[in-house]
Amino acid sequence: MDNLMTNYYDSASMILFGVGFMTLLLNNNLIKKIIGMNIMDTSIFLFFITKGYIEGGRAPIYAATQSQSQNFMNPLPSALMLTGIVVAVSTTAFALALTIRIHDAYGTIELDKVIEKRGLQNEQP
Amino acid sequence: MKSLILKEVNRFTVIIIYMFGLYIILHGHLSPGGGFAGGTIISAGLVFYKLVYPERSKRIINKDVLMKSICGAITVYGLLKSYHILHGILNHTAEKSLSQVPFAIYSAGSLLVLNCCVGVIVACTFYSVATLFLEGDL
Amino acid sequence: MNNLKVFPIIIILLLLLTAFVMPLIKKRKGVFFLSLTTVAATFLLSAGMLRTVNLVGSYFIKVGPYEAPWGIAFHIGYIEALMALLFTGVTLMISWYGVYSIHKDIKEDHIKYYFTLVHILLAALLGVVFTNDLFNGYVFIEAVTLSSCGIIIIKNNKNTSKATFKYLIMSVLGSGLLLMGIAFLYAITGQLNIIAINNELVKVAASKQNIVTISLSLIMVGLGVKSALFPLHTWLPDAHSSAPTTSSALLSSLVLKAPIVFLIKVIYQVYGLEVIRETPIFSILLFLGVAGMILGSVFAIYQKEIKRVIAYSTVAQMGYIFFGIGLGTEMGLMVSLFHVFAHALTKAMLFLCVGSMIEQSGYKYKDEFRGIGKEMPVTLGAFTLGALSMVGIPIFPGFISKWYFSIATINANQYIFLAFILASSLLNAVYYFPIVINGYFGIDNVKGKIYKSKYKPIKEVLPLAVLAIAMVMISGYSSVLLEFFKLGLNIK
Amino acid sequence: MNGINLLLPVVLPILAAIAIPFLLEKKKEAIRPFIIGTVFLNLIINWVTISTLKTRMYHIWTLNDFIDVFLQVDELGILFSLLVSVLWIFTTFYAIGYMEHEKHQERFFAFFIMTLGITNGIAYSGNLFTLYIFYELLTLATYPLVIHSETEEALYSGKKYLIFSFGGATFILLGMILLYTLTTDISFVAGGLPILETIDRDQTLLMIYIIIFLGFGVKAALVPFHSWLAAAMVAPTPVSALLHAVAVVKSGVFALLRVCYYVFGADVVERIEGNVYISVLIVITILLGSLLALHQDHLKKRLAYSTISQLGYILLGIVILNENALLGGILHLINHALIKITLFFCVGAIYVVTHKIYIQEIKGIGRKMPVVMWCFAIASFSLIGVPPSNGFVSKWYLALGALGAAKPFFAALLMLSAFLTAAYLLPIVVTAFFQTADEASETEYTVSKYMTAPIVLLTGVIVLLGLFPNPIVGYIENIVMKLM
Repeated sequence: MDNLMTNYYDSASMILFGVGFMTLLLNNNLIKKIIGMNIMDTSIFLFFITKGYIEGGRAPIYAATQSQSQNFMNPLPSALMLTGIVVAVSTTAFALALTIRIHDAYGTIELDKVIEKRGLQNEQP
Repeated sequence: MKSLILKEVNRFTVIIIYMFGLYIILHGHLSPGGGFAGGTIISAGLVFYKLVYPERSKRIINKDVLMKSICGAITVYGLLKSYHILHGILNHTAEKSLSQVPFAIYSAGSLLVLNCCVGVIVACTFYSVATLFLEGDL
Repeated sequence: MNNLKVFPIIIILLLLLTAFVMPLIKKRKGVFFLSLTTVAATFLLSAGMLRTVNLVGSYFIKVGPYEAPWGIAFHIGYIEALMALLFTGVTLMISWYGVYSIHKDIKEDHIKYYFTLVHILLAALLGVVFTNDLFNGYVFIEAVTLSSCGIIIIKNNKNTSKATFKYLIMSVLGSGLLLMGIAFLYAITGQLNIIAINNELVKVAASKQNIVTISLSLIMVGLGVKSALFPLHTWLPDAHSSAPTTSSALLSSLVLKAPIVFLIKVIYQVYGLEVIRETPIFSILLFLGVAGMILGSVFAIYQKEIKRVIAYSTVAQMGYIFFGIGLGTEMGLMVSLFHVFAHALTKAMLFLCVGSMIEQSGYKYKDEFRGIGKEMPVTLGAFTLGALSMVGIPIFPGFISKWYFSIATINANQYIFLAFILASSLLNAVYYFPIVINGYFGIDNVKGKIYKSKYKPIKEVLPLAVLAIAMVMISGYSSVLLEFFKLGLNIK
Repeated sequence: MNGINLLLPVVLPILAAIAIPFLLEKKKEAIRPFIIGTVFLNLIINWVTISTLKTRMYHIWTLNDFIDVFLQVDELGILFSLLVSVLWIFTTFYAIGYMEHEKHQERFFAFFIMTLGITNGIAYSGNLFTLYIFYELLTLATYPLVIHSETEEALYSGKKYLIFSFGGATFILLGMILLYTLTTDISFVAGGLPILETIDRDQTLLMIYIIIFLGFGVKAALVPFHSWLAAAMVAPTPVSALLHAVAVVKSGVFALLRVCYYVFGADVVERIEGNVYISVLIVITILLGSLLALHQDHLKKRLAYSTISQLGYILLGIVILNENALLGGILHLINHALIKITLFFCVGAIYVVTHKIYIQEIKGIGRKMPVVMWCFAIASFSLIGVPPSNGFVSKWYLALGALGAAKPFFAALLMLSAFLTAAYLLPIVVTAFFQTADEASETEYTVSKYMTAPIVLLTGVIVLLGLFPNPIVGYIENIVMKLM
């Protein structure tokens, strides 16, 4: 419990991850699924970025006038997460486009109704 | 979107938005900003224009133009970037041309061209995404 | 020598560049020509890569100006070079086949985008195989996911939309878990480069046993979703059966395999076998693999659509591969890699055959293909070869890998699993042979309906023939391949 | 030459089989001389190969210690391949006569010839793995023959055949893998692998032995796995004859000979007591085969069950593990092949001419088709083992072997089974000759000479072998001496 409190950002991102995961898996609505996916991705970004965070550190911008003794934060996780965000954005866009298509085809974005409309002939045993 | 005020305001604000975007793209290697940010701003202008003048924008910026500009920009970007990557590997030296001079647009080697390409790509992509969601087709 | 080492980077750049030239071309023939020549060029470059590895041994190459722990690096060894050869070769054959058939599946003006996607897909797959950086691997895997979703959805109908959405959701789930696993690894080692992580990990592994287990299981499940580890395979049959033929072949033979190679890299190069043996991961993989190879086949028996039969057979075959990894020995990993080869070639051929059967006859249920062997002897002949390989008739690669799996099982003292391997091959026979037998000897259902693939021009059947020959060849050279894989695993 | 001509007996028929469809597109009449030419050429090549060959081994494809496909000539292989080649000639003539009015002739003959090559491969296999490959191929090549008529029933039987065969092959593979991990060598050495003498894991060896025995036992129609044989009777008669007399079941028996005496060796089998467990199954096989045969009215099925029981004799000869018994077993392998093929030919001839397949339908047919039925009678007496027929010779040696091993129970079993054989074969002869037909029909039955000639010739061979068994007994004695 103590560990959970001291590493509160880790715990927070884990809780967020759980929330996103459950939304992604268990929700019936396609849009909510996409929202869950985004929550999940965001929690991972948070988790990653906190790994580069140093208490009292400053932004890693190098300038000749500043003293070298000061702590910089690790810029690598942030840079990586920028890439991650781009990936997440494109995935989201793709998923939304797909949702539009499904809505056009079936007239609903509830997954169970989609399956109902398709009939049961093609579902796996 | 048929309001006269909107149409008139749109005429000159769009120009300003484009200018702003261009500025950010062109100075991307010197100050905060760059191809992505500038491209987003330009695409915002494009979408704004499209909202007010749907027919005209559809005529001018059709699917063909969008695809061609995206693909062309990516090709140029790719060629330049591959040159850089291969150049860096084969010579075993970090790129010297990356040194930039404040306020001089023609510094930092080919970074300017890369930024422009990214700007085109991002502007066109966001515009086409918006169009897709608005109209269902390019 | 240095100039030879840049081949992998040239391959990926070439593919990505040509991908975006494709939409600018007006004529269909131009697209085909560009695509085929590019993929053929990458095939030759991969062969050159293998030769380079032969000359200088495995090597690292930085991508961009920065050196390894900071910048991205590729690692090229025997495994990577051989996989590149496999991937480019199979893609070449599939696109060659696609040249003659793709316009029947998708719209005319989508063809150029299709080949764009194929090029991006291939580049991303090769990136996954080459990379020596975990995060870079993640990005490439995402690119694989998106482009493979693209090549499914391009056949625009109701089924594909739903199947693609299912695939997308599962994949996103997988990549989320994968990224989380990488984040945990980064948290305890502070590195993303595979070699650097390994150096750090051997120091901290003993004290951070839990995190090692958690991160590894996250990565395993994440990659398992992508390559259809048994209980996570639910997206696969839908996606593979509703996609256009060439896409099914690509998905089944290549897209599933790249994460496997990545997983083997993670297992062998990031953690090392010793660290993982402390955790229960291997036994879990073993059980899931066995469950996959038995239940995948059992599900396949009950399928009615012929494409779904083959899709479920893929689940079973992936079960073998995970089983080999789960043995937790070097031999097991080697055989898994060999099975990747065998299955990629065989399954590509099977899907192409089935696709052309469906396309010519218009049927899609397996009972409807009675008597098709009389109308399309060459296609069904190739299908038969593939089926024989799947069932494990000697001299075909399916048998060779089954044999080596058995040896590896015995060497790992897991005698009981022998029975499962053999039972699974019998189950394969149960659903492949009826198709073949009905095709050749069944009461005619398709008589006079088909447009006679007997008279198909030879160039359209040639890709199938090349795949068949390659299939038999690799069983002939299996010992050489295994030797290469062994060398490839022993880096450092 | 490096022994490459050893490939010829295997490859030539397969190539000929592949050539048939191409040949047929040009000229339909050419098929008959082509097939006859092939089988004769095969016999000649076999003869030339084994008499002139210096290197007696040819590696086709070496992958590693295990996956090493090579051919090797030894006396047992020569015996088997010559038997096969000779009987194939008779069957070819017979099949040409029999198949005259059937459809898909080209397919039939293509697979027919291909089976010959594969059976030669089985005869010349140099290790267990090669044997396994040809064994699997044999299943695949004979399958289209079994389902030749393409009726529902044929397809069902074919399915049964495939399931049983592949199940058996899986057992063999399992045993082979386990054996390989113990010995790292599975080539055939007369008298058994020397390394096995030193391995003292009796329990494991016993398990492997039983697994492999059951695996090959499927083709040799060992009792729990015998039902495919009766089901496969839907095939055309030449195929049934082949399946039962020569190619398939005899391949199973031949493979068992290889396993027992060339891989394990008599001493090891005796040490691990593998023969004890197996002999229980064999006793059941002999009795059950005979008893089931009694109940069949269908002529071909009666012969099929008879085959099961007769194969039991041969297997008994293999597991008693002494010289006389083995001699009797190998001799019975040959004799039974000759006798059973004759019996099937006769039944097939009756079917072709009269379309009668049940015993009660053939009343009085002996008078209409005297040649065929006389041959049938002679072969029946041979199979029962009435002296001086050849069946008597082999059973005599078997009984000697049983007594030599101090197992008089087996000798008694042989006697009992001989009575049962008489009980199910003689009624056919009696019905054919001594009962009068229900309705007197005036139609004259003429049998094609393509069919009569093989029957008569084979009967001649049977009689000759019964009268003068010594040359062949001497040859087999040579083999047996090396093995014990």
